[in-house]
Amino acid sequence: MPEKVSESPVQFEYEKQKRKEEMKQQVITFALMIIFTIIAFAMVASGLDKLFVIPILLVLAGIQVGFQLYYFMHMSHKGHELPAMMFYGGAFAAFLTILALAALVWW
Amino acid sequence: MSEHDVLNPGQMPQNPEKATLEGKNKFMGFWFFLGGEAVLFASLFGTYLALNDSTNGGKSSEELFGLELVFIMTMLLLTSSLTSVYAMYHMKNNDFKKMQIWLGITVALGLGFLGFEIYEFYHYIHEYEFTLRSSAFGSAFYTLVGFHGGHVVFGLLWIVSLMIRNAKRGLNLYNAPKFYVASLYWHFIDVVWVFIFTVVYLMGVL
Amino acid sequence: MKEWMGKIRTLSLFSFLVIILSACGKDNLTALVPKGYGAEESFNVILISILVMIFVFIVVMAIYVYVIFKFRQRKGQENHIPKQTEGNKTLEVVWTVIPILLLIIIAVPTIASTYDLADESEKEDSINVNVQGMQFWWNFEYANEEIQTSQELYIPVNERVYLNMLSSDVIHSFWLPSISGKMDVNPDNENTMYIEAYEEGVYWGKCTEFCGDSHSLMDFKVVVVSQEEYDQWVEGMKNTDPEYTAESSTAQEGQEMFANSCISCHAIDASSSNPVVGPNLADFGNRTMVAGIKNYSKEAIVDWIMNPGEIKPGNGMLSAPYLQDNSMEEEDAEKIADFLMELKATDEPVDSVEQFKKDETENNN
Amino acid sequence: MSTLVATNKKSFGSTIWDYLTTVDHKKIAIMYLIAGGFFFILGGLEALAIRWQLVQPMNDFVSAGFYNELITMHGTTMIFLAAMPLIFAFMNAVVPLQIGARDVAFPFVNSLSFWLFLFGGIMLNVGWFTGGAADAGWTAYAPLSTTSPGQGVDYYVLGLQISGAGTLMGGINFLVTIVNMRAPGMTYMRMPLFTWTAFVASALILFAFPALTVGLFLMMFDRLFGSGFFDPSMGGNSVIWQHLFWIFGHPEVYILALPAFGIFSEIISTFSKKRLFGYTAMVFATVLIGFLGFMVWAHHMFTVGMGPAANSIFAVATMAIAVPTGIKIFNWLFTLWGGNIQINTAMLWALGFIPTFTLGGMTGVMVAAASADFQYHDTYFVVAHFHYVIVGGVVFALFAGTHYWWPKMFGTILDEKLGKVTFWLFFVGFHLTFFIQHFLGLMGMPRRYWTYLEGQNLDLGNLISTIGAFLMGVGTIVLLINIIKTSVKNEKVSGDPWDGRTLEWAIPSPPPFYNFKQLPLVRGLDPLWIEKMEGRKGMTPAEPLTDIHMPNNSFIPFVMSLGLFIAGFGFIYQKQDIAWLSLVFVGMGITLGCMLLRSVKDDLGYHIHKEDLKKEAGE
Ligand code: HEA
Ligand code: HEA
Ligand code: HEC
Ligand code: CUA
Ligand SMILES: [Cu+2]
Repeated sequence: MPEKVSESPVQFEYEKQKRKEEMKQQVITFALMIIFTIIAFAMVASGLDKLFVIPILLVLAGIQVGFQLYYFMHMSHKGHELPAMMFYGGAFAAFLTILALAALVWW
Repeated sequence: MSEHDVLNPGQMPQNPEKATLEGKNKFMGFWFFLGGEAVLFASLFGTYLALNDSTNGGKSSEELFGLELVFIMTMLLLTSSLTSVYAMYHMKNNDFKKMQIWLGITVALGLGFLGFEIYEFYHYIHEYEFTLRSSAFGSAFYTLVGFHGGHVVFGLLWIVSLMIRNAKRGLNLYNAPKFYVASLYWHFIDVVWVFIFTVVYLMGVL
Repeated sequence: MKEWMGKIRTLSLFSFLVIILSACGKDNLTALVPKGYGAEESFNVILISILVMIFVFIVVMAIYVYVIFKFRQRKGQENHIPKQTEGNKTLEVVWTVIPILLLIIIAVPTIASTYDLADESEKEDSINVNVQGMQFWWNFEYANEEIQTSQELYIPVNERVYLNMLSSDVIHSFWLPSISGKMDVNPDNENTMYIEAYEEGVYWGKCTEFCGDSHSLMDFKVVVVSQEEYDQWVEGMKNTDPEYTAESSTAQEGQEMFANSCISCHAIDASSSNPVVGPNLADFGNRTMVAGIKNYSKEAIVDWIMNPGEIKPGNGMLSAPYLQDNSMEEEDAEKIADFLMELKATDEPVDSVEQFKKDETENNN
Repeated sequence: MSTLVATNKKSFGSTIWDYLTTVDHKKIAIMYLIAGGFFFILGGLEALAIRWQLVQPMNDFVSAGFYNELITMHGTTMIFLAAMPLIFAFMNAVVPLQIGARDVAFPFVNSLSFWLFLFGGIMLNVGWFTGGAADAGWTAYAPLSTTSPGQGVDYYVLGLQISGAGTLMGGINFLVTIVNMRAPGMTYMRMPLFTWTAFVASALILFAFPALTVGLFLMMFDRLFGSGFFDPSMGGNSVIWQHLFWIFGHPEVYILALPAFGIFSEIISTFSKKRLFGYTAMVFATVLIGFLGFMVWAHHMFTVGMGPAANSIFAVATMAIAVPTGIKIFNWLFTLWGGNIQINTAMLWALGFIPTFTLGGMTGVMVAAASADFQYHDTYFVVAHFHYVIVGGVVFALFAGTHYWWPKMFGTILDEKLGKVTFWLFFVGFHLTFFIQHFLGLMGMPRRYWTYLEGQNLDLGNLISTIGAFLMGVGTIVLLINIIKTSVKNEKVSGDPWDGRTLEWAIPSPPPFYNFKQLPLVRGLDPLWIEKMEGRKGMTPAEPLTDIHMPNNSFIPFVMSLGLFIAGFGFIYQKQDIAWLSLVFVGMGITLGCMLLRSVKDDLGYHIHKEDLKKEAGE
């Protein structure tokens, strides 16, 4: 996995530009996350039905985490295949654990 | 080129955090570590979910939690996630000063979060006499949220010590991975918080 | 399902196996000679899986023995380099598919019997017993009869009896190998299982969840009696009297001491309103054993009273005041024993108990 | 420090210092081997005491309380302090060599892992001297464990926490090593099977240990700080502990078993002089076992009362593991098929393993049948099952690996005759001990019984079992004699005494501290074998001779672990006297201070210069 080195200042500038574009995207992501959070809090505050709200809350949380992982933590970038695999491995074990403890303990 | 030299823009690799073998190892190892951390927090979440009704006649989540504080805390931590993205953005642009500034903001936001959390715990303990020993619910609440708080403390100490240590010598290929990894850690703390405010607080007051 | 399982069992191979296996183990203790519904269900699954395993083992060993003899290095061949095979698709499919089929053979009856053994549809109309496990003894409360007994559970033959089990300290587990499998007795959740015995007799029960020093000695018995005897016994238990006065003179003296030293923990009537601190002694005169592990005799009772810690380390009786201040003399204990042996719900012990006591004394001499 | 001082004779003190500060994976391997071996003997002696107590009914060799400490410490010691570290010994010794690397990815962390394990192990055993070791079983089920008096269980909790942290770091280290440090041409599908199994086992460590970490934290809070996770009177639930423990505990047994399978794969292939049959399927099966291993933990809890649906699901998921394991068994058999089988000690262990493990696996599937497990559970049947797989699988593999890699680690070869004596004594003793236990279990003998009543037809079986255990003991003593004899004789062997196939045999025994002067070019599975078949002596280098970058030694890992060790005592005794809390601050201060030091002090390592390498080679 040889890393590309920016040989010339020109190329460095080019990459800098690219990163700038990406940074804009990050800010949009952030804005969305804030919005999701507000929606979540608002839904709870509005006193809607539990069974209706909880799934939505969980989905919103899931999306937010996806944003964090893929944009903020750059999991969408190249060279993250193994990290992604390992992280999902962890998430898989995590899911089973939560399921078991939440569902089986008081059965 | 020695790893110790401060880099000028022309020499900056595209991904300085992964430019050396040590950096690559650190990067990979840290991601794996986060996979393990996911299981760690899952175990805590699972325990919390199993026990969140076990108030043993004491205070329940509906009676305790207020959403305003949590909302502010959430905003602080979410924003600090963005500011640390900015820090890494400037790291890649080889702009050490700006990186330090953004990291500084991140730390400030993190401290704010922490302050609110301490206030919250203090409040529960003194106003409601709700402690680790009140009930199984109390145990589970303080352990889960406290574990997260502990991560915040550790993350802050880590970032601050990196900032101080490298303040004079600037960015190089030896410390770039360290900064990068610390920022990953910070994001992960935010990931966990997303679940905490959703599962513990929002679902707790429903 | 039981029918075809029954057929399989009659296969000669199995009968042979059963004979060999039943040669091992003590009657009414071994799981290899099932005498109740649950044990039989489990045993069927055990037999099916053993059959599959024997098949697997034969296949593996056949190949194993063949290759070791055939391909062992011979003198002068040290440098021979065999063909480097990479693999074989067909073979690999074969040893993936066949085990899957074999597992299905095991899995289907497993699931069926797992569900069957958790069946609670008859619970309402059956005898319900609330089982309480404690370090290191058992209390049984008959939910509908408002009586309780300790260490020895009486049930009628061929009847389903539902056990609702809860622990008052650590986790225990209720195991009755010859009649039924086991179920944990948890402190936080009530577990329900049922037992059904096919033959009258006294069955050994064991605690199988590690629960402290005397975990190995937390035995109990299940006394399986005819319906008639059961009804008599229940009637007798209901009529046990808290005000009972002893008959013989030594027993009367014993009763006095009992009232001083023991009554705080032990009740002498079977009413379920008595608190559960120590075993209920209402039917103690008809017990098969003392404290669940000692052959029933006066000496054993005296031994127990004098030094329960020697017999069951760490048991709950050790906090009895008379043991703390060493105020009990052997003669006193003998008198108490006389009294205790008078406590009976029915004049005669049920047949099973009588038989059991005879067997055990013979056994141990 | 840039010259090659390694060959100079050193004083005893400096050797000790060298080991205390080393970050060299080969030296760490030796330390794991010694420490793990020590704990194996300790655990074995505990086993012998257990067996001696059970030699006859109503025996009173030990008291009930002491017996409970014995079984708890036997199980804990054997699993965490003997089997795991010994596996780590071989992973350290071999994995970097097999992938053609100069060290692991994080040499510093590697040494930290070791010292954490060792201090944790010592902590666990301190209980013996302070009024009683842990006595709630190696599974430490609450509330028995949370209410157990004395400090034994506290030592268990903190000892496991400390050594567990070491294990977790070790797991990550090997993952990264295998991902990032492979020599040119060493693709994933060319990695030797031992490396593959180490990889999957490390992934299991990564995902399984955190559950234990959390469980131990909760138990620590319950015992030492008054929380109520497992306390029903506070609304807690004791079953949570069981889930957390087994979410960790079941993968744990595959963490042990998979590398054992790896060791056998290497040995069987080498001594049949054949390439591993069905390599791809073997890799696939390894991964599948690891994956399935996470979905079956509740098979330890069939009698807990989870209900028939959960029981059935977990039963079927558990049985599924028989399929990939069977694939392995048959692939080993067909590696032997058509081979030129050389039966030496290492191979003897491998051949002993196949039927033994098959039996253990078969009883595994039998206990996986939930409704049948109502009978087996917590009886000697289960004890027999897991000793068949753990001793017959893992311990056999450790013995095999010891004979197989001893030359690589120490440059000498263990005596074949004594080796065979060890095998036969141990093998026969093993089956005597544990085969009969299947029947004992079904005949009504529950496990963790410190004694059993007279007249229950259990006497003969227990007697036989005890005799077998002592045969195993004698076998182990013969191995120790063998090791001493071999070390005293100190006859050096070549780098490739077995006509090996993998990279570790391409370099001298023991390897120089930088392993490979030039990284080798890997051209396929069994790279050394390929080169040999094409008439070459060794590997073709993939790079010109250049300076080699090496990490510096460091004393920090030792001090860091010591800090946690000290803090452990503070945690335990603060419950009695709050003044002890100061030890927590001292200990944690030391550890965190070390971390800070490590973080701010650059450690760039050093270079071995090209010229020195040439000089050493006598050019
Ligand atoms: C190295 C350790 C190891 C290994 C590899 C295994 C392997 C397996 N184990 Fe075991 N187990 C333990 C260590 C191990 N176990 C321990 C320590 C305990 C007790 C813990 C305690 O309570 O203290 C335990 C307990 C335990 C239980 C709980 C029992 C109880 O407490 O009631 C169960 C239940 O399902 C189980 C099942 C299995 C199964 C199905 C396998 C399978 O992986 C086995 C697969 C292998 C084969 C099946 C053989 C080869 C296959 C073929 C030749 C193909 C054809 C085969 C068939 C079609 C059947 N084990
Ligand atoms: C890796 C794991 C491992 C290993 C290798 C062993 C090895 C052995 N085990 Fe153990 N065992 C467990 C893991 C293991 N065990 C676990 C997890 C439990 C459950 C604990 C619990 O219930 O909580 C258990 C429980 C257990 C029991 C059940 C106790 C009970 O339930 O009451 C028994 C009983 O027979 C037993 C016996 C043995 C024997 C005879 C060996 C033998 O193979 C040991 C052979 C080794 C020796 C005999 C070494 C002898 C060395 C010498 C003699 C050297 C002499 C010294 C000098 C020269 C200095 N073990
Ligand atoms: C502190 C409470 C306590 C006191 C006081 C006490 N016991 Fe007990 N006793 C127990 C407990 C608890 C057990 C059950 C022990 C076990 O099996 O683990 C028991 C068991 C027994 C048994 C065996 C019961 C059986 O079912 O086989 C007998 C007999 C007995 N006690 C007699 C006495 C006598 C006689 C006295 C007074 C001299 C006495 N006990 C005082 C608590 C007490
Ligand atoms: Cu009760 Cu074991
Ligand atoms: Cu398991």
